[in-house]
Amino acid sequence: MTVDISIRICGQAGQGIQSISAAMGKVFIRHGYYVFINNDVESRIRGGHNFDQVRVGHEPVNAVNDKVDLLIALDAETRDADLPYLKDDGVMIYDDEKPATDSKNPHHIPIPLEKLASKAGGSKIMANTVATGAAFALLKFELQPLQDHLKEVFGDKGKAVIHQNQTCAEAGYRFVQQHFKGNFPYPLDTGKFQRNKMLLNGSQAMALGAICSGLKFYSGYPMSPSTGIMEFIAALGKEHHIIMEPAEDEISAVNMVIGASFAGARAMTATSGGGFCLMVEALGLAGMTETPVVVINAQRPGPSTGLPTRTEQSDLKFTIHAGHGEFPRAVFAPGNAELAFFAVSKAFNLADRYQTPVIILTDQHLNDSFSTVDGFDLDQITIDRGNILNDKDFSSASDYKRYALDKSGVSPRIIPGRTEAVLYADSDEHTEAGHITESAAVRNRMHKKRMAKLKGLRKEMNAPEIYPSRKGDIILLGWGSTCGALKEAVDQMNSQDMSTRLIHFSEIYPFPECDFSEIISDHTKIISVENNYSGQFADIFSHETGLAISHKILKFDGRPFTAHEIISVVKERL
Amino acid sequence: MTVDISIRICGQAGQGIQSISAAMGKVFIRHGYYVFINNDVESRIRGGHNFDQVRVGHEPVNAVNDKVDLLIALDAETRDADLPYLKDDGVMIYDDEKPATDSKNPHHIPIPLEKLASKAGGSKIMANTVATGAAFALLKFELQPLQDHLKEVFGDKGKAVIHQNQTCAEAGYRFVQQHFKGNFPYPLDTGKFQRNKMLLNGSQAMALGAICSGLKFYSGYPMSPSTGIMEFIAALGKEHHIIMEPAEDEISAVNMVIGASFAGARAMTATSGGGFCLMVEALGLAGMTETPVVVINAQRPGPSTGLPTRTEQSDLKFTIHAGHGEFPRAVFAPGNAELAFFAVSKAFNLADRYQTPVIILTDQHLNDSFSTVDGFDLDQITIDRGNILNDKDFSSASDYKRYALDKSGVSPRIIPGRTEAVLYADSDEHTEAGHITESAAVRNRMHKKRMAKLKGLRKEMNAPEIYPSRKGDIILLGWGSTCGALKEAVDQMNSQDMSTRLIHFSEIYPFPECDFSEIISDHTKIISVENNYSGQFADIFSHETGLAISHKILKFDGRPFTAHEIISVVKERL
Amino acid sequence: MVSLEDFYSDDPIAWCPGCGNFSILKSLKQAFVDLGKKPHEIVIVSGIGQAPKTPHYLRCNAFNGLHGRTLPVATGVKLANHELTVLAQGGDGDGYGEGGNHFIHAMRRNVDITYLVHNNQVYGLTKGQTSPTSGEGFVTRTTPQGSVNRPINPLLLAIASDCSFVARGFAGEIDHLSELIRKGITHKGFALIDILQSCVSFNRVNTFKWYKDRVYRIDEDPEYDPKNRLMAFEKAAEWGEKIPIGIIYSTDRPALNSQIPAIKDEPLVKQRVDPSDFVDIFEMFR
Amino acid sequence: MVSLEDFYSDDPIAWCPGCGNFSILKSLKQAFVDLGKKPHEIVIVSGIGQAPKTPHYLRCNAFNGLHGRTLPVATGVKLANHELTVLAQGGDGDGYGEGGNHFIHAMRRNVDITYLVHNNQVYGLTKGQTSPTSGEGFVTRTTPQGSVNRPINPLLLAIASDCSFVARGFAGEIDHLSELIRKGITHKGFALIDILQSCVSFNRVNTFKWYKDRVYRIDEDPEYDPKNRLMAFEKAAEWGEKIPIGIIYSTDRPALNSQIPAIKDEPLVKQRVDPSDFVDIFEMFR
Ligand SMILES: Cc1ncc(C[n+]2csc(CCOP(=O)(O)OP(=O)(O)O)c2C)c(N)n1
Ligand SMILES: Cc1ncc(C[n+]2csc(CCOP(=O)(O)OP(=O)(O)O)c2C)c(N)n1
Ligand code: SF4
Ligand code: SF4
Ligand SMILES: [Mg+2]
Ligand SMILES: [Mg+2]
Repeated sequence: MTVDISIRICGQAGQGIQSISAAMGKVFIRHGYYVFINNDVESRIRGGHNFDQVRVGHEPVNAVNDKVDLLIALDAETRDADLPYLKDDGVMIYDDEKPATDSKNPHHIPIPLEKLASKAGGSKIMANTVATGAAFALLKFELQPLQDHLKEVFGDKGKAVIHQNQTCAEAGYRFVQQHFKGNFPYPLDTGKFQRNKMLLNGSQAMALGAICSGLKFYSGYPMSPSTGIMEFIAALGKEHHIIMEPAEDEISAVNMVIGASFAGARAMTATSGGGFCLMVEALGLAGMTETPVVVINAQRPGPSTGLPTRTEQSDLKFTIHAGHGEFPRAVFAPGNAELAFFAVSKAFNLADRYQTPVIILTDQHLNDSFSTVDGFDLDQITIDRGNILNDKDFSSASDYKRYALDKSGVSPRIIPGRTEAVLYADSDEHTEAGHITESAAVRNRMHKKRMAKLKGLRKEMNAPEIYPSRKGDIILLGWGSTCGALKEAVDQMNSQDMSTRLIHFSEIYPFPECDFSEIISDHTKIISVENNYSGQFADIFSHETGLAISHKILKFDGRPFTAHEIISVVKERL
Repeated sequence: MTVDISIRICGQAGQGIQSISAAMGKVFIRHGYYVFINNDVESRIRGGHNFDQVRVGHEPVNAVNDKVDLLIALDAETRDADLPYLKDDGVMIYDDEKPATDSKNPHHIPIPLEKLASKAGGSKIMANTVATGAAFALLKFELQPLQDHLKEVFGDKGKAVIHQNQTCAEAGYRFVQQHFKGNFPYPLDTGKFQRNKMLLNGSQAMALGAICSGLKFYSGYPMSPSTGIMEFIAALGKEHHIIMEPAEDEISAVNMVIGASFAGARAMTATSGGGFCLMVEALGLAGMTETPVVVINAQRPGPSTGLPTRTEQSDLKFTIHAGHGEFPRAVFAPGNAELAFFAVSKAFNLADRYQTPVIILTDQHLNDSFSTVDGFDLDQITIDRGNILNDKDFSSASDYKRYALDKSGVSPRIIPGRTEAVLYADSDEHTEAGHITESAAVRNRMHKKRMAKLKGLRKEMNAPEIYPSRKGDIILLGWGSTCGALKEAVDQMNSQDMSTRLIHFSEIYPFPECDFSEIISDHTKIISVENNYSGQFADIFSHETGLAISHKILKFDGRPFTAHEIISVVKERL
Repeated sequence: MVSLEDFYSDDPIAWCPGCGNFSILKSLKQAFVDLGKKPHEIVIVSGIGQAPKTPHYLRCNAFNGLHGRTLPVATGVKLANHELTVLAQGGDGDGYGEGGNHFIHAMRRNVDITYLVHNNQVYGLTKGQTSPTSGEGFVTRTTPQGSVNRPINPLLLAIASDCSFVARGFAGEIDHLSELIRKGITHKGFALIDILQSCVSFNRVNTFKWYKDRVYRIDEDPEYDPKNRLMAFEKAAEWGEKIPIGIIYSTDRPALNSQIPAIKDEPLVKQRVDPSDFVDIFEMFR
Repeated sequence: MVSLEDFYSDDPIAWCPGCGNFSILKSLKQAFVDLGKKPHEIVIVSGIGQAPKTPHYLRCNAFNGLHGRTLPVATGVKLANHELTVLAQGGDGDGYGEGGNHFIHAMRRNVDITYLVHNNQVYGLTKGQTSPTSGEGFVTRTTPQGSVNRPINPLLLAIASDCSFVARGFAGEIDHLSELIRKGITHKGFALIDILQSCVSFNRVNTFKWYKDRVYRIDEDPEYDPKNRLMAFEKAAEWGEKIPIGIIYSTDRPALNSQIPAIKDEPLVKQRVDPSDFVDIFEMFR
């Protein structure tokens, strides 16, 4: 039987939930499993109700599950709230000093988490490590890999800390071995140690994509769920010669990025909706001055401050139309961490080649969830800086015109200081030389030149992924981070004899050229699935393709879709 | 014959072009004429090439003409640039010290404008007044009304100044009477003095609309073409008890307005695209906190700084989707100054009744052009502040919940300080009481509650104007400030046996319920006419109505449409 | 008569145990009680961060708006109804980072509001990035090599802007802080109270003890004259071994709301408007 | 060797005759010539307004961006390529109004750029509204009863922010101004040069003569020590009958660009990147 287990670790912020999920994730991928970790946290630092959900499987797992097989409850209140999510045959671990409502249930295992932690020479706070050990025992997973992991993680904190943690883990492990007489239905075979998989979240994937594509300058202002990108780049900045300049606000961040890009460095910023609002004026600046720039907008539920630590896909139309006036841009919405890695790379190339802004639209679910990737093939990455002139390209440097008219819309640029030529970049309408103009004729030519880039950009857009290749009467339509849940839903529906296909867009604007005549007939039902209230992508899709959407499955409570949820709504509606 | 004359006054910034057009406008409307004045200026204070074009008619005039009957050239360069716009039988006045290219043309009348100005005891700069007098003579209009106007205008500058100006005007008048032997083809009969018409521009109309609807607080940051609104309100603030607070930036402006509105005052701001970008985050704040707010976005050609003093309609999709997340709003785009006056008033009522932002989308052509309005019927204006509770409405003040759930989406508000109750407004997702929540269930209810307002708002939207009432095979489709040019085009096409109708939208979002089945058949051709590059409204219209657009007439050089221009493209395409 | 109970809120507090914000909340409630302000007479406008959650934890009118935009909203509230007691409140990132421009301009406007900045020298809610007041060398996840920017000295900026009431409080001195807040509210004009607040989760440098060991009250020095601007500059520049708390600078100049003719007689929100009042307004266009 | 001709631009000047900007343009060109800077080694980042049109009127690399956003763009340029000579340039509205937050933060960052603010105490390009530096009582179409806000004193704000070079010039003293610009460019760190500039079209109060009658050079006072911050506060506060021009404050502290390890060896724009360099970067995730 192929394994597919879900484990939820719940508790208050500050109880170390993430150390547990991280330990599980790391150990499991190193023993051949695929792991997906989703976190569900409140916008606070201590207390409240939070959980991480770890899904482990032999096959790739890319979405959350509704129900869990194992619940690790670090605190009583959150435990009671999360118990309904435990499968009937699932097992729960909890601290024995925080009595469970139904303490007679043999699957609810009281463990003296905090006491064992204190005894093991740690403090109560190390209850999380005890729980990790306990969970490993339940899963029948060997203890040693966990101990190795703890050694690695606490390596620079000194031997004593490592020892304390390992003792805690062992105490939890032994406790379960001795006291748990029940049967955990889904053991995990330890298997062989291997290091051929990666576990990383969308933020990290995008930061890596940027770095591997030659990112040199980043500026940003913290805003969930984008902050991880900035922090990761900051951490690696020294080693990889990247400047990460913390900005006073998002307006400054994006303008710094435009300055750095104008000067010749690959530059990027990331933010979330509220910060993106503040960057919108500068998008037009990049469009008008024809300065390449990459901006990541990691969505969270709006409007306004909304639900800061949760997920939504509600900035789509805003992002496509953001900024006054008209200027070319591209908008990507990668479906998972792997696609996100390459999307950033492509974004840089398009931004440079078309000298215009490229926006990557993600969300909290993609940015914060950890998924397993076999690896990134660096050979697939090329760095194309577009048309840049050097001294040898000029007969006379003084003839250089920054905005020389060209049918493609792209005029060769120069890097200031690198040639004898100089350039004038202007946010006002300008002549070929870059000087301010009031001429209607010049305006017409320049505006057409810029807008012509859209034609080229459109050809660059990847068509949506169609999954699987065989036919289906039902089509699920999606974009961005719902990809994992949708694929899982499609697989399950097909196995339940509902012949289904997925059309998933990771590149959205300009809307890719695509032909669905092969896969859509008169009795195909297209069901769009989106994490927003109004079905924004469904509108765009039917406007662009002329195809009607039969049903919209919309969710806007800040939580990601599960396959099960999608399927039940489909069944209800069809 | 009904009169329809166009007069262009051209010259450098600083030469007093606008005093001429203002004098003409005022005098002519006071003698029974309809006047439309459009200005075409560069983004500079002195020099350059600028003109005002005054159109005078017995019948209402609401758009610019391509060709002019009289050209008043205050300077040689601009004269040479503008001569091509003079009709073949048109007449030009220019300063004799700045010789014309074709000085033998009897219709080109050299006048010693500056010399006469100096002689009349003024300085050279009063050449504009001399030219005004000269023009009045050419038009065979009596001199006295102009003299009365000058007295009125310079009333507070003292007798000497009035006298100088009157002497200049008379000198120009007499010079033409004595020296012009040709025939000006379109004389203007002086007729009777009457004060039953108003001449005002869109900015003034909107400011008036706001004031008459109870505007109490305005904050803004200067940006063409919105500045006129702020300046007019500032001028009247003292008398009418309105605060006009100059802001440090647009972010501050809109947040001050939100604060004032939260506290209970009707509040508004206006800006143009670049400033609107900076206000976008606060739109969502108003949407989430359910604070009424009215924002005017007066468009100019973008992207970015663009052409600051010119016109465009390119912010439509941006305005409809501006702000991250989803929240209800209404967007108006009034077709002329009169509609704009009432649009502001309606905007305030809807903002108050639905507790959400309402945006009025105008443009430089509407804001800056002067048109003739018979008057505003104040009886048509009601002030509806929506559902506001007072102490007598509570059984217990402590039970008050700012966001009490209601199917209409609207919860009764209180004015802070006016009752014993207190309120919590929050930009985070919140409970009925207004406290921050993380609950998925509460989020769902609250988001649905807010979004439900769109249903109510949609019913409030006026259907488009259909003009004229008889049938037409050709439909011109437009929105906003193109209304005047479109109506004129329709009239002319109908008189040329091209059976044409106009569908003109002044209220755009939520898209009004409308049924075109009566007026559109299979062989109707819908031609959309817009001042932008990509035909933004055409997209929205066909998406909403399912009707196909046959042709798009698009113009994006910063200049307004003329009827003639529209008709020639229609003929070319059909 | 109002009492502390009148300010009770049942909204559960989401701060970390041990956070300096608890003391600030206490000082604030006490100040209202001491002033005899009723909850409905007060509006607190806050931003986004840990500090701006404060108004939920007491009973009063609250507008919890955008990160960085407290001061414009509070200004709008006060100008619309100057009979209200208006406070703005947020963190150091909110006020001196995102909201820096409004800070400078609110001070020159001198609108009669009281601005409380919970200055923990770090971004709390977003989990510990460097803030405009973070010390040089401060290590965070955005400044792994330590911050190299000179921290903002809000008091110096305030005095440079001729802010009419400039004070520093410390969350560890509740009564003193409460007194400063009371005086700030009573002061007619813009009152800045920068409050040293320990963040137990993300600032391991400027801890409660760190502040406690350094702060001293300037009102204990009889020579110190907060009306003397040059003296104030000198005092405000002090930071390190010794950190002054108290009123650093204060000056009398008319509050914005007292200078606007439109609200001489009554606040905007009390003025009734009837469209028919405006028949004459059109005359100038005829 | 460069000469004035090297800086010739054929773009026709759109300023009003008699505008103070002409002199500033002259001073600027002269400073470049005196420094021997070649046009292509220079980048001027400007905002939107009358002043920001300046870079079009000389030959150099120019980025004429958004109203109020000069400093972030200039910072980005300098950090990407610190071998360039980078200037930022704009009006008082641009820099102290819309751009106020960047102003405060650029100074604490101390990036090595020179910031010229053409301070005409009014919004020129938008036709004469009140600006952050407009005097109290200044009547404009946005302040028909006269401005009631205290004007911003940019020099005080700069000293409060420990800006490492703070100067005031006057457009009427071309050589002195040119010298200030030269020194500002030579200074390693952020240099603010606030320039008194008459606007003949919209400022009838602070005219050329008004400035001329008031300005005096502080370098003529041998006692004045621009390294003394307290003295600088006092001097910077002077405004009225006498207005000091010259270097008001200067201090040595490392420029941001000299503190960043990533550009110790060479500027970002000279660093070549090959994707295959990064094979090891993934190890931490395995
Ligand atoms: C426009 C915008 N940018 C960023 C954020 C994210 N954000 C929320 S709170 C915060 C910083 C909080 O720091 P501070 O203001 O010092 O308050 P503290 O939490 O320390 O009390 C940030 C950056 C936001 N909500 N809005
Ligand atoms: C975001 C934004 N707001 C407003 C404007 C309009 N605007 C252009 S220039 C200017 C003010 C100019 O004043 P200042 O900066 O002092 O420069 P000056 O013209 O006096 O040299 C304004 C408000 C703009 N371009 N962008
Ligand atoms: S993170 Fe810091 S500031 Fe925020 S509640 Fe916790 S201790 Fe207080
Ligand atoms: S308006 Fe003033 S600042 Fe602008 S160019 Fe004219 S004189 Fe100079
Ligand atoms: Mg803080
Ligand atoms: Mg200015």
